[in-house]
Amino acid sequence: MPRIGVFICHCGINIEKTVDTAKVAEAARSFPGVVFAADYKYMCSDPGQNMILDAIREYNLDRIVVGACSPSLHEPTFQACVAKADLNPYFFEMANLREQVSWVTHDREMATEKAIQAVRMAVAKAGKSEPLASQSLPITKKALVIGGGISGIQAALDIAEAGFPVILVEREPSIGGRMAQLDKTFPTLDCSACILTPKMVEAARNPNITIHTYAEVENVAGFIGNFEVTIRKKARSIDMSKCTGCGVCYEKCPVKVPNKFEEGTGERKAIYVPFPQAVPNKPVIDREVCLHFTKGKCGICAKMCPAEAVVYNQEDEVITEKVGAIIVATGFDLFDTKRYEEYAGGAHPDMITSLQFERLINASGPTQGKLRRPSDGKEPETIVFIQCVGSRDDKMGRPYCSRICCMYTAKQTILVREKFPNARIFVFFMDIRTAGKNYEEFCRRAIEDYNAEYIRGRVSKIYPSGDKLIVEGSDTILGRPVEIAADLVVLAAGAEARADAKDLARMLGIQTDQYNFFSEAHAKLRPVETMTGGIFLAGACQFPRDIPDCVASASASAAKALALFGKPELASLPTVAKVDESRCSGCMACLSVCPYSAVTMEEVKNKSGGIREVARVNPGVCQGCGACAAACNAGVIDLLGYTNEQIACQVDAALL
Amino acid sequence: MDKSKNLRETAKTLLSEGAVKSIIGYKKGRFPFYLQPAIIKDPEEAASLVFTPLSRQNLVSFIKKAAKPVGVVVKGCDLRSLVDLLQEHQIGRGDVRIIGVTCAGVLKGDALEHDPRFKPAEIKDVVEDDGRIKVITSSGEFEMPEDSMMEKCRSCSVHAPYLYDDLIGGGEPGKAPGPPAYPGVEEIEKMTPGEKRAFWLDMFSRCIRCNACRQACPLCFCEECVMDEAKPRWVTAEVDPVENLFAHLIRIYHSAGRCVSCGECERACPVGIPLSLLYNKAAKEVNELFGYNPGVDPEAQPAMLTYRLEDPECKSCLGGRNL
Amino acid sequence: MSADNPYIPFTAEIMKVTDETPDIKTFEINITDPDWNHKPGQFLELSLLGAGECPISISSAPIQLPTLDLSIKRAGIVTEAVHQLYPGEVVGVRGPYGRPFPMEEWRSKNLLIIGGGIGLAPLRPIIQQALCQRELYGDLTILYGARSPADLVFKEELKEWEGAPGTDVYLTVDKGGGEWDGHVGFVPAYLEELGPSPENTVAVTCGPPIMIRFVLKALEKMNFTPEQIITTLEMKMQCGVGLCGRCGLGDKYICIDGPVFSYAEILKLSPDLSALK
Amino acid sequence: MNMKFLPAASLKDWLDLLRSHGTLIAPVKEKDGFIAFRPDPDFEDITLDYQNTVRPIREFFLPHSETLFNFETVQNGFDIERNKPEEPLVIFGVRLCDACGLEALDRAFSGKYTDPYYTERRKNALIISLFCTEPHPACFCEGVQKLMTGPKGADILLYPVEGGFLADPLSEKGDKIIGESKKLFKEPDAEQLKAKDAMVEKAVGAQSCIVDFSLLPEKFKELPPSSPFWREEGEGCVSCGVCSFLCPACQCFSVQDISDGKSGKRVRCWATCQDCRFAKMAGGIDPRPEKGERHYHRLSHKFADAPARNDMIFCTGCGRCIRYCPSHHDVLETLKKFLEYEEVKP
Amino acid sequence: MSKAEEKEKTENAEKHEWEPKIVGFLCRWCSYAGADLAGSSRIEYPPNVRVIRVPCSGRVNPLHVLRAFRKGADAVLVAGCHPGDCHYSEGNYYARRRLDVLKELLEFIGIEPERFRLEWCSASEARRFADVITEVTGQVKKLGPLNPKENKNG
Repeated sequence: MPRIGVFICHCGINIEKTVDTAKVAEAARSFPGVVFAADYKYMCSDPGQNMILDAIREYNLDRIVVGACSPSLHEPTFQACVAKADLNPYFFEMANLREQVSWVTHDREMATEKAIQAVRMAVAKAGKSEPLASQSLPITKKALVIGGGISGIQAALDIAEAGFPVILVEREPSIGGRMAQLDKTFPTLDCSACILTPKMVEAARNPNITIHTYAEVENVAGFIGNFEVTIRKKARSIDMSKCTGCGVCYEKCPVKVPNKFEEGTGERKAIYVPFPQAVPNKPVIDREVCLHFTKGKCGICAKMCPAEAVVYNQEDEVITEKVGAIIVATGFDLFDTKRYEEYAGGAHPDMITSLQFERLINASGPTQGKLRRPSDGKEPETIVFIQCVGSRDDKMGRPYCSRICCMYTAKQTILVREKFPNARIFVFFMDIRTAGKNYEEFCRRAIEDYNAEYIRGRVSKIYPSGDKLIVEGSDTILGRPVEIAADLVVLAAGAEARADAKDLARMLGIQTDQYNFFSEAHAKLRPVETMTGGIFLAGACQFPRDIPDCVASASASAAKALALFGKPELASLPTVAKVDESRCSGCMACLSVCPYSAVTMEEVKNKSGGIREVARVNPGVCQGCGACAAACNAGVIDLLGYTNEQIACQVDAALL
Repeated sequence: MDKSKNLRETAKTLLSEGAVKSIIGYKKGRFPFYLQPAIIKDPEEAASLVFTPLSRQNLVSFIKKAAKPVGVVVKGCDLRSLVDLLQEHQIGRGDVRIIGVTCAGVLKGDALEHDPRFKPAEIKDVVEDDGRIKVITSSGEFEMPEDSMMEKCRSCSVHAPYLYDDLIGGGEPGKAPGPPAYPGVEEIEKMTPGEKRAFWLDMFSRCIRCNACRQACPLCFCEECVMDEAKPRWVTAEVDPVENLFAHLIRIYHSAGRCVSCGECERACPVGIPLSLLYNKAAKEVNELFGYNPGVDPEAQPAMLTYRLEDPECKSCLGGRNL
Repeated sequence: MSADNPYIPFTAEIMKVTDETPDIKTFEINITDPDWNHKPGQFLELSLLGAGECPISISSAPIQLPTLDLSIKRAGIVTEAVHQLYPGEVVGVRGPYGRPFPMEEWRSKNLLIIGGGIGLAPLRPIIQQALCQRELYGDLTILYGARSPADLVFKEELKEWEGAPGTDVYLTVDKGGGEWDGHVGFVPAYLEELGPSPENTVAVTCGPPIMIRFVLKALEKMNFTPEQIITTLEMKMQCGVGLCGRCGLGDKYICIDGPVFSYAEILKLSPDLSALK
Repeated sequence: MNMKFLPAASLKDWLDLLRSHGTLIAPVKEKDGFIAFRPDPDFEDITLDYQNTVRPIREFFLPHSETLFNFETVQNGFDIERNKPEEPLVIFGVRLCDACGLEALDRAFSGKYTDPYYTERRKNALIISLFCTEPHPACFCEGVQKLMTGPKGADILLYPVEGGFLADPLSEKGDKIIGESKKLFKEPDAEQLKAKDAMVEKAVGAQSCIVDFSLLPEKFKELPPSSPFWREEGEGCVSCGVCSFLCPACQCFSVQDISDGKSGKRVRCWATCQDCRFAKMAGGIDPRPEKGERHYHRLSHKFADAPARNDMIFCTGCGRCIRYCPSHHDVLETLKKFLEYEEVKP
Repeated sequence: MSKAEEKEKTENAEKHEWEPKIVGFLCRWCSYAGADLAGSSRIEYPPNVRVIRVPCSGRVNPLHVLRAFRKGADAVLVAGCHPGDCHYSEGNYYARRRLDVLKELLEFIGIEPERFRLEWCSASEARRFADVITEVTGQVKKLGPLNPKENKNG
């Protein structure tokens, strides 16, 4: 019989409050195989861990069960602890008595009963555990960064500087992302382009960084240290090696369409660079609107190009790259303010989003930085900023705070004031959230020095009247309705997950939260890792972040990737599938359901000398999902750590 | 055309020309009302082969151990289990010579013993005559009624095999069959849960766990059955109705997407448990839920080893709906 | 033991566990029943309640009582469970069962003991008893082999036996390696190499079936008569008391009529030697 | 001991009397026509219209599975508790072959050691046989055991005759039982006795036996399991073991512990030598991997070893192994061929 | 009080005291994490579920579900990631096929459909997890014990 030790944690009062831990330990003493059981205030603490080590020595324990918090929290802690006593880490089992018992049950008697049951199941599983070991796997010391915004650029630069190659994939024709669209940055009012452009250039110049713009990741296979990614480089219709970036082509191009980079406030040509500082600063042909592609005529750009760089028949290029780590930095989308129908039916030329505002006030924007009413080009005299549009609004399914709007609105009021000393600037807000270094001071300056009039309250309605927009709201501090006739209304649109974030998550095998932002492995302790090994998160794809936070998280994820690259090799997952070849009949059911192609068929000799085919698992490739174990009718392929026998014993113990 | 004669000639040629090393067919024994499997290797032995309305047994069960290449005599229904073995890589197409036989139906196991018109001892021979089954006895010839045939024969859509190397009995080659009729399943479905439990526990109180159902099953090819496994012990040695029922459920689940409703299990069961109902239920659900009809296309993936994104959600479960 | 019910085991405490090889352990158990008396060659039924029961040959001579040794190779459910036991834990026991080695008949004869792997376990009581009553027997020759040096059982005792009076010990392994400087080769081949004389000698052999078959051939070649060759058919038994019907060998049951048989008897019971399969 | 006549009208009364001797077990026809021995049936449900049941009565003495003892792990040991003794059994309507099977099992279970479970049930049971007037063509009980003319294993044998049954007490116990209910029984008349003799004669004539069983033990020694005869013989077998599960004279069992880790029971259940795992040993060595070798084992056990060891062929000629075999393997055909087989020495 | 009333009362009392046993196989990436989140969010739900953590709903061998019923579970829940969200990309699709069929078989032998649930529940759906447990517990309480061991009709 195994000699099992059981340790029940009080977790301060977190468990003890509703679970009679002493009674659980007492009950555990009667479970088959248990030779020692105790309870203690904090099992995860040093004294708690020492208690386990002492008991292992004193009672010759060979299996350890701890009833404490969720294994997702402290399983690694205790596995490391038992390893210190030369026990295989997989001789450790954990019963979740906090998240799944004490915190969800108020009745002490019932909670204690449920805890006893949970420990009984863990003991039953531990009794059937076998020592598991990893295998060494090579690591491809090359990273993939998805997204070429400030986060992606920063992560790529950090990794490249450490000496490892990086592939940076950006789906737009240029890297730069959201930050490139901004005019100034809070709280220092630096010019956004002035601080971003050097980084973009640095990324382009770094020999360790390969940038694929106008490209998308199409498939991701493999696993930590050994991913294989497929990247589709969309046809740019430009021979990048010939193009000098002179710009003749887009000067001469006759087609004009709204520029996505300008958030629709300006126009571009069918052949274009999205913005002057673009990296690479070479154009791309938008085949959807280009006359050559839509009507089969024109061809001016090709004729005009002195370098003969325009290649109409260029095709998409699909490349595969082997990488060891992936950093996801795909950023955010802006909330679609049209959903607020009470705001002028959702759209009005003089009601713009905060990002459109950035473009309109930017010196290199469509108006060369002259802020004018889009409807008639008039200088605005009364400007209303409305915060929390698509943030903190349950109705819109966006109950969260977008975190950046308070600050950029304050910045925008300052920018307006600098241009129009006499304008009236109103800001409707719910709360002002300015937690950040020098943030509060910055905001006070907007109010006190720049005379932005902040009104606490929601705007209930906006409607046009003459050439004005009437903003109806209420001042909840003074408790009275407010009505403002505005020349320009700026909606502080919230940030939301990219529309296609879910698709990417599926491709990568990572999780998303209820708003489709990518989920971190642990909200506090593993904030830049995902649950999938080797895939890290940077920037606003995880949750709305401002620039310094994005850069910090990008560097953090780079550090995680570098930590991986710092290892000589990788330990494979010990909990993989295993075949009992002597009983395998070679029906290939396992092979059919394996998502990783980890199963192959091998010929073996029968006892009688004949040849037959049996399944074999590559433990380096297997990710331990167990689909094969459930598909095998004969129970020949099993999942270590979650064997048929272990689960059966848990079932039995659950029902005793 | 005399099928038996046709069959003997074909078998003799195949063996003497070395096209196959062995042939699995039917032969007569001491009793005119039973046929036995014949596994022959010598061309001379071909003379013992017959095909009659007593050719009930699904000979595909013997294929795995036979000397290859092997010729096997199959009815249209048996063929489907062979197709499944091809799908599940238990035999290569090149190793099997499919000797298909057109079949008008075979008799139920106890049809002759329970016929009030004659006694078993009086039976001299059982023959097929133009699609009808005739029993020749010492007291005369009797035509067997339709309900004396196996349940599957009465709704048969594969009288002629649709995949074969040799076709015995002539006629048009068969078409790939549609889903079978699953006789009797609906009656059980209409019962209340309590009635169902009572019905099955009553039936399985007869079970002696001889495993004849499993052993006779052409698709039970596992090296060691999961029911015999000790780690974990899925089925204990205790023979009681509930344990028996759950033991059978394991096989029934394992048959899902594979079972071709050949009825061998029920035929082999000495105590008359209506096992086909259970296997047909699994087959019916696989067909209704996933549109899969097993044992038709040798290239197809068995239903439980694949999926479609649009597979139906589990009936009573919430699926995506909020509470 | 319940007199009227041969299926009911009694408890015996494990006193000591010795690791013999990576998959063989020797368990010394304490038998409290004062009437217990076994002879070399007998076996008992070992129970681990919950795991099951299996026959295990007793690998110590009666002189060691009230404790006895069980050398157990990890092979099935029960033996695997037994391997997880520690001293102080209890097992179930019933027996002793089976026909013992006819050691009375062997007096003043030379004993040639040929063992392979775990097969030395049932032969050990013969050696122990012969060494204990040294004057009653002639020369004692022990030929023992295993797959590898690590797979040799009773390593310490093998050394002691080497030094015992009138005793020769020959060890061999199928595959050498490490510090092994002894003989390398299969037991039957080594046996032929050594070429012991059949004169006034009894050959007793136990080991893997394949080894036994070749040892028999070798002994025949060396002119041992079938009556001079004794083996013990350790396998196939289940209930141990001739009731479960499993260990039939001709009209005998191995468990009650054996497990010790002379080669002459085996030839009669199972002419094609399928008994040795 | 004298034969008595039991009028058909008195059968119910007699059975009611018998119920006081223990649990009455009699053949009952179920809804779907399946006939089986059932405990404590209503008289109306008892059927006499059956050739034989599919399952022989051995299951009442050696159940499919039974608990040998319960156990519980306690501090430093375990407690063992044996099941309590059961009610005595009165089994009515047992065919001669099944009764004879008990005779075989009696011998099998009392050798050097005695099986207490079987023996206890057997000792307490009363077996009332019913003569078989129309044997199935596959039956050969007369050929192998001379049962029609020399029944064994039962306490009382009933011959169905016009208007009732002739009750032949085969054992003292049977005689005593008949004596206890004298009022119900009458002296038989000559006509009835004559009818009985004619019935026996007719039944004997209906059976055919094509094998001289006395030649078998020698032949089994001559033609070992490794012979090609057996290899070919086994080819059409599906290894299900219906032949042994339904055999009235098969004794083999397996033992298994069923436990929750703390307490449990040791259970034994029927086992069949046709199962490839039957003889498989820990470590995977299989002495009988081929189906033919297993056939040899089964048949030599029944027709050669049992006569040597237990002085009786362990086959009662019930024909079940022929009738219910999925391949309709015919044991007599096999044995006949076996006796005729000459091995061609290469 | 009439006898019938008395009987009803004791039956009610028994029913009230009876707590169903529910075995829950939870995918560690989603539902198990969702259950953890329910804990962190202090969402109370009935204590009847006994959780077995599995790497994926595709790991759940239908034989384990059968075993649970055989051993006395009154209901079994398998919870995995929403279609498309499987950590291993397709395990839940296989689970859906397998358990769909199993459910039908269970129903065919008389195990009510309410007693076997396959649910999709993500790591963020703590509330949903609690609601599912609450609902199953309620439904099964209404049905009463299954206990195929002793009760033919119960």
